[in-house]
Amino acid sequence: MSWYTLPANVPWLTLVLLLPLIGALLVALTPSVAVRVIKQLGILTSVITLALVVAIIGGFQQGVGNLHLQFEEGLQWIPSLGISYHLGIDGLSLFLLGLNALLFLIAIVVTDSLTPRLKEFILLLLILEAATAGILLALDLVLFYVFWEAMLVPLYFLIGVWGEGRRVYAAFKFLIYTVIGSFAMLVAILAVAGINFSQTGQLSFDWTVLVQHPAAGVWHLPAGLGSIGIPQLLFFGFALAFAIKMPIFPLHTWLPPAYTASPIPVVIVFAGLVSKLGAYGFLRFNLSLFPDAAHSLGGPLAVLATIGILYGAFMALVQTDLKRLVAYASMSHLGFIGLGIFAGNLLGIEGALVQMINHGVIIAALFLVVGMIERRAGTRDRGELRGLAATAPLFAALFLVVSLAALGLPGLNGFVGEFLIMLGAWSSFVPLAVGAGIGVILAAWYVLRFYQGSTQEAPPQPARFPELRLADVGVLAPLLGLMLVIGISPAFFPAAVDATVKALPVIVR
Amino acid sequence: MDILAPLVLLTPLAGFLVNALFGRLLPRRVVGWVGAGSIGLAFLFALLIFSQVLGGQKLDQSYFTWWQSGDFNVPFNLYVDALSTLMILVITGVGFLIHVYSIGYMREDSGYSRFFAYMNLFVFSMLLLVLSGNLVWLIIGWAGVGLCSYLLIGFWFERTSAVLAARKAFVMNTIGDVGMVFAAFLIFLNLRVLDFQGLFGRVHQLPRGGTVITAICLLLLVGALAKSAQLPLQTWLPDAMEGPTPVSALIHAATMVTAGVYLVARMHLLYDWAPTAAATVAVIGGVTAFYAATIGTAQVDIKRILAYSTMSQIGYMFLAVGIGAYTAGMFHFMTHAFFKALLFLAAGNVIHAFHEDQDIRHMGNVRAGLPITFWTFLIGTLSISGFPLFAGFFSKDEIIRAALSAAGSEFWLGLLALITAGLTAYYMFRLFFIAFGWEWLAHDDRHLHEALPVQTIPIVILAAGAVVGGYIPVASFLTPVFGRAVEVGTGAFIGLAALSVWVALVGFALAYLLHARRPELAVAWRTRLGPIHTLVEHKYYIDELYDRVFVRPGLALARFLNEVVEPRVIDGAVNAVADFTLLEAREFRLLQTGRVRSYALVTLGGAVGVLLIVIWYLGYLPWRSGA
Amino acid sequence: MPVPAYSFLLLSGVVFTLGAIGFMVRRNPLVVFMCIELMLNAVNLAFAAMSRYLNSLDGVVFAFLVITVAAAEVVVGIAIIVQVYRAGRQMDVDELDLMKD
Amino acid sequence: MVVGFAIVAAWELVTAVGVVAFRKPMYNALSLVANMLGLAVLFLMLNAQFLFAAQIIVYAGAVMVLFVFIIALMNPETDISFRPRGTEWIYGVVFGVVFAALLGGLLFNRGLTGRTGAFTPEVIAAAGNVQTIGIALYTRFLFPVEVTSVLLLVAAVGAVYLAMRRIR
Repeated sequence: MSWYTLPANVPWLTLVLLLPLIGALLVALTPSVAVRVIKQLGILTSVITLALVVAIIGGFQQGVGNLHLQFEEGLQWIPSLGISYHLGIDGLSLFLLGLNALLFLIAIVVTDSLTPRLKEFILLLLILEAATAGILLALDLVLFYVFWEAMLVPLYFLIGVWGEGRRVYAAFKFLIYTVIGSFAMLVAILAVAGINFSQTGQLSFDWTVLVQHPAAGVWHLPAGLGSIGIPQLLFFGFALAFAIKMPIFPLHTWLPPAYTASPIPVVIVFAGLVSKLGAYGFLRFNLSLFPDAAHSLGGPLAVLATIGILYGAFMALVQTDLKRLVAYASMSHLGFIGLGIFAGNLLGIEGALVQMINHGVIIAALFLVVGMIERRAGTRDRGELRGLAATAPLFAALFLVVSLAALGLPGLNGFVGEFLIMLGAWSSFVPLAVGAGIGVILAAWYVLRFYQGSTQEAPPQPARFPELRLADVGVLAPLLGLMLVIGISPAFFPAAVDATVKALPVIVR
Repeated sequence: MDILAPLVLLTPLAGFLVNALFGRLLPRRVVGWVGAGSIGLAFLFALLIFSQVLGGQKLDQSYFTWWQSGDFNVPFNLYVDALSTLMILVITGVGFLIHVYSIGYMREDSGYSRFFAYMNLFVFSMLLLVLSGNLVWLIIGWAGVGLCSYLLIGFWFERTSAVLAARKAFVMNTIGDVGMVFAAFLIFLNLRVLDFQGLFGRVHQLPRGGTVITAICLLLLVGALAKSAQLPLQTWLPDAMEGPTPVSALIHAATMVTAGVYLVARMHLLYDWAPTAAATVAVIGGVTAFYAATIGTAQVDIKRILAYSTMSQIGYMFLAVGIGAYTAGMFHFMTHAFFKALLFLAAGNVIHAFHEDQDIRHMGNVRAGLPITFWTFLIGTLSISGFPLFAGFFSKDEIIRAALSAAGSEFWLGLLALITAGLTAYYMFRLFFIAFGWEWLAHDDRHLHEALPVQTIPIVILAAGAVVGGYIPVASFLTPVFGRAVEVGTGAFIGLAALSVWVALVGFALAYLLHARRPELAVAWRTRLGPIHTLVEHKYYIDELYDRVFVRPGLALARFLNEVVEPRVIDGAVNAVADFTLLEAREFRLLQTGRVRSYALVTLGGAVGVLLIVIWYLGYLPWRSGA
Repeated sequence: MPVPAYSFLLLSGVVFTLGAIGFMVRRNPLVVFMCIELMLNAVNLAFAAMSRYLNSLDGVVFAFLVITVAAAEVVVGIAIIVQVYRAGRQMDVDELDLMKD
Repeated sequence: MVVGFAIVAAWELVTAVGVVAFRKPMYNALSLVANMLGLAVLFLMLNAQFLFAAQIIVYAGAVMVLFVFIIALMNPETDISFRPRGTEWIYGVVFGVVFAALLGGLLFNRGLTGRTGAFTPEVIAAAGNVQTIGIALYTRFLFPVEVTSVLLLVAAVGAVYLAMRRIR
């Protein structure tokens, strides 16, 4: 990275937050009948945001800055409580920010202009973009929490209003699950700051401060019921929020209904990005603030992650609804990310980081494909689709590449992450790596059932299945390009994140 | 050479890209010649490399970094020595002939450009596999080969059987890939290297015959078994005949199945260091050779018989590399490439002539209609059966000799190989007599036409290779890699050669007797052998076994999870919590009376509580003295 | 002899408690309102007393702000009561339970 | 001084009881007026002349006039029944007494302390009482004052709106 140096006196990260909001404001001021204008405004906003983010990624310098954080911005917010508006970016968040901007652009591009209440839809998407970007950028725990909760609101409405099927049920289930986790996290956040205050005399919610004083201590239960390490307890509080968001088995049951109910543009960012925020949270908070607890609790969580890999794979094997199928496939892939994180070593975490990007790219592409199938065939039932390669060869070819990336074919991006994750897992927990390997085999099985079931055999069904148009190819093209680039030459990735990951407390310990 | 090696790789890749991206816009002639020409060009580059390697050069050049983090440093590097040179020569040479043949064979297929794109990608992947200088890129090439076999087996994707066969091949190959990946993990975690140069330098740091090196070699073997269709991962290969015939030729002769042999040969330093694993390789090879040969005796589909013969011949190669006779194994790989490509391509002509009917019992009178095909197929049959002075004779003999001259358990494997040689002669001539028939079995009413010159010329070239390939001094060429092969005394040499010729003649005579001279005897024996014949004909029911043990329980487990565990157990627990909460909420709702006074009461109570806490902290409560 | 600070605070506490009790026992919303005013006044007294004895202006300023807020509250509260009265309902806080879940 | 305080304090207690105990709302209101006037006197004793003025003008003047007007306007009868419904009021009274007891305990222990400021009576006298308050209000407490003014505005608008509308 670091092909150039960006001017230092510009609040780049605040711009990333503000641009979508400005776009949202402009959309809000546009009359809702001006459908084209609204959509173009949305696209324009997200294109500019993407360009800005790409510029930031290009200007990111490996191994520079306090705690390897760059483009830091700090403003007092509630000084008496040690809460500040503190933004920054490092190897953990850098590429996720890029993924964020890219997926929102794609989501807005694929939004159908005939969507009812398009104005509110685009508006909420842009607000969601700002919130998710805020989650990635916030370095103050309270600020993070604010963004974390702010993300829920647009998402809830996007599913509940524009969804399909049991959309209110799905949105509500998602909301309840998430809020339960969030409360656990809020308590943990307050406790972290409080413990830090009692240890250092400095009241601060700033990540950069807290990360240097890991919480310690033991809480003796009354009546001689044993004792619990305080870091473990706090770790658990954060972990609950992030595990639900990821989700980690067995906290996943909100996921299939939520993904199935979401409209395609929403599910692209939902599955492609929001689930990764849970993984990001694990890295940013659990592994950084409680390195010891991460070592002692990483094992059980890694076991759950591996169960998730296999469970999701088995579930994906027998789904007939394509959206549900991809939802479980996503869960299986997220199990890999979890396994890499909880392996707690350099390669596992780097693998998890690159797999987070890969998963975003692959799942977004898979949902795009499902959306294309649904729009053209009018159904998502695997049993009602057959032989589409004969009527739409280009579609089948692109679908094939996406499928291959999803099953982790070496040479495409999925392999890079899975290889590193399993390598990391192997050096920590060998049986879990073997379990993940079985997951890879199952992935080949269910992905091929999915791909072959819909594109192969004869006679074609539905008989009329229009070929992709240039716009469809254009939407898929950046994702396919990323699959190839990351698959063949991923060296740029460690070159940017290596310093950050090496400095993670869980690795330093 | 550091430029030539990437060029060998890039020309097939360029051919793939041209045909994949623009193939539908280009005229067919251009597509075909781009496909074949790119491989031909790669062959020329391979020849240049060959000349330099003959001059004693080697290459280990890295071109770009794949991943670097800590001491995990994986570049993209190419590694060229005599072994990989032999491989790329065969891959591009035989591959080129198969491509040329395909120009004619596939001329009426609607997926013409797709076919050539896949074929070029196939060759590219295989070249990447053999040229790669580290395990990661070897695995990438390895998986690319698996992918292309999937694509080509399922080339006619309208056929359900082709789709299923392709999926089976891919999943089985993925099992192998995972084994390879795990082997790579063990290598990296114990030796901190993944490139061959470093690996070969450090392998002796591990204890000889220890758990680690044995595990590494066995895991690598899993990959090799899957790719080379050896027991117990062999079931995909016969089904792979669903692809077009040139694909079968490419898979069986030049690419894919030989990758396993290459892997063991490439890792020979590791296998030398892990005798148990090497012995496992040998046993699996010998048993698979015999197993496949027995199945070959009872099949009636011409391509399936050839497929089992491939499995059997690869078994020979595994046997060879397992007992340390690496040069013999690679020698047999080369001669096998000639005669197996020849056999498949000739079979393709026959199948075309009989209107895509692959049942040998429906064929006959080939000599009159397809003379070139007839004679070349005969050469191939003689060569694979190990008749003296044909290529197969020399290479197979070397393997059997190496096995028999070894002490211990290898001796029994040598005997098994000898019996297999007889079986090979039997089932190949059975195929030949039934399918290619003599005049007295002719179906006169059919008009058979010889294939186009573009198809026959490659076959003739291959036939030449199947005859003279045995005289190529592969052993001395490979000496820099494997060292000098063990010399066998001349007397033993002639004695063993006579023995194997005798065995082959027995097989031939049996085939002649049962299928040419007195076919009624064959029928009689088939009924007499009843259950055994059925067992062999159904491939020992291993497909069915796998279906019962893995596929169906897997799907059943998935359905059980989907229909019972997910909705009832997991979501059920969640919903139980939710229901309980709702129940509680209904009771708590009574507190919301809407009357101001009750709210005020709560507020007042809260104020009292706050005051209590303040006082408690200040220490003014009578039961707690001091602050 | 100056008056000790806690005597003001004690007075404030007693008045506040009287206001609170009044709030709890009366049913006429106007009287309930007056009780609230009583409590606010009691608090103001405490503010002013602490301000005096700590030589600080903060208490006085807060008391001033409380007076202002109380004025605003009374205005709105009485407007609501008038509305309820106009609607012909009984002047009884126990009857006003429309906010019940 | 102490005597004066004792008298005013007694006055305060009596009028406060009056606010709670009289049956007729008009008497309650008049008791409250008396209570507030007493409070104003207490403010004077505490050297808070500004508060004294504000108390008289805003509370005893404006607010109580409003109360009295409304009571006169609506002319509500004597409280229908002194005793409220339910049992909550009993707990309320108990809590109130406990509250007072705790507060008293706290005060007698002199548990409440604070940081002493710079505004001794002499300083205030030198600068002038109202001036000191004014400077504090418009410098250090500018933001709360502004917020309060917004609140007042909103309250005024709200009251007008409510008064205009008829409840259906």
